Amino acid sequence: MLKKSLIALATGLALSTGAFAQDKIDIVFIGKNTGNPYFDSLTKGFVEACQKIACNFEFVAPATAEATSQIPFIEAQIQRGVDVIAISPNSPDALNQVFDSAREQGILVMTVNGDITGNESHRDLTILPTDFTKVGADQVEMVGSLIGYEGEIAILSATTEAPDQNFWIEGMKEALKDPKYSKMTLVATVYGDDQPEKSTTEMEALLSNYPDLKGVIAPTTVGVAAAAQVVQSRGIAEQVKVTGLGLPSEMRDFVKDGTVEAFQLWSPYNEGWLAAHFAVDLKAGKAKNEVGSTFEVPNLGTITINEGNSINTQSALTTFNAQNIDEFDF
Amino acid sequence: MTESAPLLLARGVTKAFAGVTVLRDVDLDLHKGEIHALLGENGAGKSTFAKIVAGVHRPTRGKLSLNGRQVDISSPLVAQKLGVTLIHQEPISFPDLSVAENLVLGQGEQGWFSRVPWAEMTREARRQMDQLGVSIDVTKPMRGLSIADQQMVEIGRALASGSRLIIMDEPTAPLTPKEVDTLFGIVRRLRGEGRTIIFISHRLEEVRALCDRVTIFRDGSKVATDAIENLDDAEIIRLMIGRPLKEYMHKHNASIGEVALEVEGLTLPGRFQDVSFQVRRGEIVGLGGLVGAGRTDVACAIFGIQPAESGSLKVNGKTVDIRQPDDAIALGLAFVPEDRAVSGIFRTLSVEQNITAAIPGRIAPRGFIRRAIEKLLAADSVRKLRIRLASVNQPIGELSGGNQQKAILARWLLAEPGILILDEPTRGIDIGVKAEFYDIIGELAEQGRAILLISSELPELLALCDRILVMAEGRLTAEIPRAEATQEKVMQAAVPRQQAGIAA
Amino acid sequence: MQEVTPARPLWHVILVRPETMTFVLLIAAVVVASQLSPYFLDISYILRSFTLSAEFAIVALVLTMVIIAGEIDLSPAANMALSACLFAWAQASGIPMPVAIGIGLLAGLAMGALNAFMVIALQLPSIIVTIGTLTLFRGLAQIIAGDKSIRVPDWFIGIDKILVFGIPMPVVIFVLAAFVLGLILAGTIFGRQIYQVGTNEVAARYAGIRTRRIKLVLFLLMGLVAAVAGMMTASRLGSVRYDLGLGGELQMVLMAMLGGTYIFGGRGTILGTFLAAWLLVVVSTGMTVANLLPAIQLTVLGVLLIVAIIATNFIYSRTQR
Amino acid sequence: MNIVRGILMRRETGIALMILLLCLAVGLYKPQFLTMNQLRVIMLLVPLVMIVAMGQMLVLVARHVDLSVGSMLGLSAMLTGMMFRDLPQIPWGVGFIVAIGTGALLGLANGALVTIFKLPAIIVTLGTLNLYRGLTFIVSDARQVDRQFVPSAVKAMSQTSPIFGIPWIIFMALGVVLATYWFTLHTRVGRQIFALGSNPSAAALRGVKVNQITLLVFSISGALSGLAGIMYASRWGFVNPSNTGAGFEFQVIAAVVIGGVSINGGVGTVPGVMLGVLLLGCVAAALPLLGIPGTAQGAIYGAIILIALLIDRSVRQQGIASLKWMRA
Repeated sequence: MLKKSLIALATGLALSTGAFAQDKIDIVFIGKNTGNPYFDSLTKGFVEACQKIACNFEFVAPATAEATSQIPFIEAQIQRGVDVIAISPNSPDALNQVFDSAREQGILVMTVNGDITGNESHRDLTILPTDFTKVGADQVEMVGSLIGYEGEIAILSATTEAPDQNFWIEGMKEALKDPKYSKMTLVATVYGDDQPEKSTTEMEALLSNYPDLKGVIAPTTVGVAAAAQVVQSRGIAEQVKVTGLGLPSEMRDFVKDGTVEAFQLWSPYNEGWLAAHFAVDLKAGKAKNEVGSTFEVPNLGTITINEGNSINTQSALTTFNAQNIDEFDF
Repeated sequence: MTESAPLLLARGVTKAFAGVTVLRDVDLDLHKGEIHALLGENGAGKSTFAKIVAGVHRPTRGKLSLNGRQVDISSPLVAQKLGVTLIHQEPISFPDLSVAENLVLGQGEQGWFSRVPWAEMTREARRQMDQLGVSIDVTKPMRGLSIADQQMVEIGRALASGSRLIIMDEPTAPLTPKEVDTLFGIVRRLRGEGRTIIFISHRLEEVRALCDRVTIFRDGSKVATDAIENLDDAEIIRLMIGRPLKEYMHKHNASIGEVALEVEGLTLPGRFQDVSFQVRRGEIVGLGGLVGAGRTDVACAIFGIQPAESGSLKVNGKTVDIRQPDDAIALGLAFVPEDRAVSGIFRTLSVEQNITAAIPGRIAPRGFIRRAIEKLLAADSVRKLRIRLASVNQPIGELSGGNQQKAILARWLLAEPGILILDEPTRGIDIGVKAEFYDIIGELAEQGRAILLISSELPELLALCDRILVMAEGRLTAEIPRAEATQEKVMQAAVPRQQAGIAA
Repeated sequence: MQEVTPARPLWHVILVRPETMTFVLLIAAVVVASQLSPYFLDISYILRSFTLSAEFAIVALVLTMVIIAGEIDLSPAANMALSACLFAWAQASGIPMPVAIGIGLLAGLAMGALNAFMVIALQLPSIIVTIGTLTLFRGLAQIIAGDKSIRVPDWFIGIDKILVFGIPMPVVIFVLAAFVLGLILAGTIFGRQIYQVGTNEVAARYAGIRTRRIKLVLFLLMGLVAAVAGMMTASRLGSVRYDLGLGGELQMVLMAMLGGTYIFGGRGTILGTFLAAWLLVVVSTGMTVANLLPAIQLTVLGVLLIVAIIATNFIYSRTQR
Repeated sequence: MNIVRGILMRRETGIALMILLLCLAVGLYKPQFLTMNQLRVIMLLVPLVMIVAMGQMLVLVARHVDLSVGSMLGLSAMLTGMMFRDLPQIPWGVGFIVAIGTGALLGLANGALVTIFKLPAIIVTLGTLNLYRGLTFIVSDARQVDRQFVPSAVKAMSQTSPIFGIPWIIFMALGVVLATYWFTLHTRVGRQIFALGSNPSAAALRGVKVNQITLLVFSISGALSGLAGIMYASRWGFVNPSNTGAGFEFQVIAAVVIGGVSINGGVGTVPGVMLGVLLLGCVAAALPLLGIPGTAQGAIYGAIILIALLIDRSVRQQGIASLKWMRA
């Protein structure tokens, strides 16, 4: 017994005498829900950053992505007295109150990978994977290049009220006004609620309702996989081109068998990496949370804080295709 | 009748439930090819004995031998394998399965996944039904068959499993006379095939018409076994009752007053029709008849549990409309129901709560329960009715049947009813407690209450009542003043006549 | 010849009951939770955490009464969502606030009445009926609100920020509700009759108790209280979405079961559910603040439910034959 | 008496008629609903529900209910998927053994809790619904098994087969339906399930081994959920700890109840359940085609359950207090 506690004491001393241990800040990332493969990669970014710089990191997430399920987790982190809460919010407004109490305790609240649109005043900063204003145009260009800039296209989205999705869809509609795309018509926007079953039936209905459909944009990881699967199962990869935002790990098969030629995404890893670095720099006084100020992040270079206290990890989407997909392990 | 080696030999069979002995040292021999009646009052032990033979209960002590071999009938399944089948009054069946399946289920010991031979099964079932001389479509589900037909299926099942001993527990009670005739014909034929039938009934004339020998039970013991022709009715009744009625039943002399309850043309289609009678203060009116004649239905209608569709009720001369039991209670009615466990007690609740259940207004004047008042009322009742218990806070389920019944009676006496309906108040109660009940009922009448007593026990009716009403097939068939009442008269009115249906 | 079963000794009556089990578990949970995380043992934190479950806990009190009466209602969480959605939708479309609140409460009552109608008038089993209405109510909420969240006015927000002697308002309401309902169940004739109906409905009817009316009142109360709880949730969150209170029925049933309410009716107390609500909050808060996987929480809740019923059945079979 | 049989007949023809009417109505408005392609969509939509519904039917006939089917499906699928991922050299056929075996064991556990502790199935399976889901998270470390790890042979089963290119999973569902049909009508134990549900106390008196049969029906329900689990992996190509099988119980119970299985036990037919599943499949396929938002689906399922209950009541006219049903 005594021996054990001595060892514990010794290891404790060893740890605390390590470099700057007392300055380490505590970061917690709260995902939308557990079992969501997207966050595996994002979390890895945090973990690897904290192995290099002065932070302790933990990942928690509720079992379901229901609006209020994150509240107890935020309350618990407040109680634990962490320094930074990074969160992918499940609701644009249900978390306002609890965010406020966290910030009252001096906790830095960052939304990561999605913002609380319309309630920005309740968080300190948001870290977005890419410049959301460009996503719509990029996706339209992608599908255009696949279908030869001619024919009917449709959008398979997540839920009707998902703010990011709707922002991108607006961007797509805006981009389609470009004369370059004048021969392309957007015939429908449908919603699969980010459920594989529903996304599949919606995709099937699209194909039935619009027999001349040439391309489908599914800017959601669940939707793009479901759409690809429908196309694969019907054997119509030549007629209907599916693209969108997807995870390489989920899309690898479809790219390899030719069902999907190309799709896009950003690097979730970099979101975590960047979030951790910003938090540590801010607490160390090396960065300021002010619009226009800049700071340096290894591997990513100089990062600028944009309008509305938001940071983008990369300026444009990464395109994945048969040539490069094996280079990505998320 | 040929004397042969006995089929069944019972020696010293004894059964106790929770320390109460209900069957004591019964010796009985049953011959092959005889119809043997078991007679006795309710609770005399005849059904318990039958259930032991059929493997439903296991004897506490005693031995059974079948065909000279000692057997341990540990379950109905074992009984069936030994060739013993019990046919219940309301046959236990599977309403959703076909007649044919009901016939074969539980027979044979094939593997779980062995095939069900539908064609063969149906053919066999048809053959059996034909043999019994009944026409039932064996592919139809049991649900919807008449009770008589269901009994036939049960008998068919007994035959199919090769039963040598068939026990029928009051099979005729729910049957029409015509169906009874059919049943008797079949039973006689079974006897002709060398099978033995135990016939339990309380109808002497049926026993006389059908049976070869009788065994009479009283208070858990066998008192006699003899050929039916050696006993006359009076002797049988004497043996069943064991002592003169007067010994424990006496009619108190209450003064009979105004009409308290008047029933006029009460009708509930399918249950009872055009029932009219009066009960006066201080009067005990008996309501006799066979089980299923509609007596309980009439009581339920008066009390508002299932109101009648037409007819009128007058309480103390005023026409009333009773839609709910609490309407009835407000008018000073009380109803002690027949089946204590189902419709009387709150098993897990305290005796106190059980006693005060019908008088919410008195124990809780403003909605809040006054514990002191409640305790006082309960304790008072316990003392008055001599309810034996350890504490009024005990769950009532821990009390003996008689004391539970007293508690239910206490519940209603607290409501201070002017009119009391008692439905089989002494069923399943020890003989000693029964006598107490008779005293109580007499006292209640003396206090000027009107009492309607429903009972299947003729001696009880004859001894206690000022008048006896008799029902048969939902109609009132007789009203007999005390002076003229005899068992025969009551029974005559109670047995349904074939023409009764036509006359209507 | 007549044997009298001896009464149980007083200590036995007082101690051998499911509430004791709940209380012991509560103490144990507090001890374990404070071992799991040094941050746990802080009254204001526990109170704040309780606030998050307070709405369910309030409904669970009424559910306890429904179960004691021999029925069950699995729809209140969906009822909370639908009535809150109706309320929020009404006020968002310009209907004056008091009217909107009235609409929400009326909707709750109507949902209770629908359950009551199917169970009492049509004699359908409440468990299946309320599984159906649970799906229906939440589905209707989804139709009304889509999946956008509807904001409520600022002055309506923050019921959990109102402190009474340092205790958040929802907790105060829960404690008061427990007190009032406990008094009704244990001290009034209405409460007494709930037990009697649940113990033996037929006998209750024969004893002149209006069994249908009691059940009707309970289902209506359930609907009304669920609507109130839905609005409390709306005030706490500041917005309403169709998934408000999703899965809450399990927590409510769990609170009732853990508190020793007998699933077949006739037995149970408000005190038990009161203790169980705290137990549940301590268990889940303890695990959350220790950053345990939510998976473990699901598992623990499932195990707790089964263990609670087994233990309750065992205790009742020992004490009341 | 021809009545009961007649009504049962009407029940199945009734559902068939409803399907027909629905298809015609939708087809009039959207002719593409009546194409081979759409048939394929529906046929690919229903197999999982169909298989699980067969098990649920047996459980309901025996007077119980199994709410944990979705979680059993999820856990079986997860274990199978993890085996595919972590032990890629194992032949894919083993996946079926693992999935069905896991499901059967989980179902057996449900049955054991019900029989040993005499607990109501509805509460037990409400508990295991959460318990099994939690276990799924724990064993998987809350991580999804991705598409690339599911053997292509398994995935191909949802796409094609040598027989007219009709996907294998449709044949599997058909096989389970036929097997259940044969099992319920032509085996002794199958009939005993009906006897047990029809009158439990009489069943015990007639030598029906009540406990064993209860264990059996729950195990079958579990095993079929397990089979549906690996089919989920085949159909969707991945297994997710939180999504896979979540909420499945409502679809299954809705389908079974509308298929004419009585919640009071003893009554139910395989063709009825099959039609019930098909009806729900048609509704699910028709909604997006008509442009009705998916959000309406929940309300429609709820309404369907309630309507089926009303039909059930008017067919049987049995005033059974709710808890009697649970107590049995």
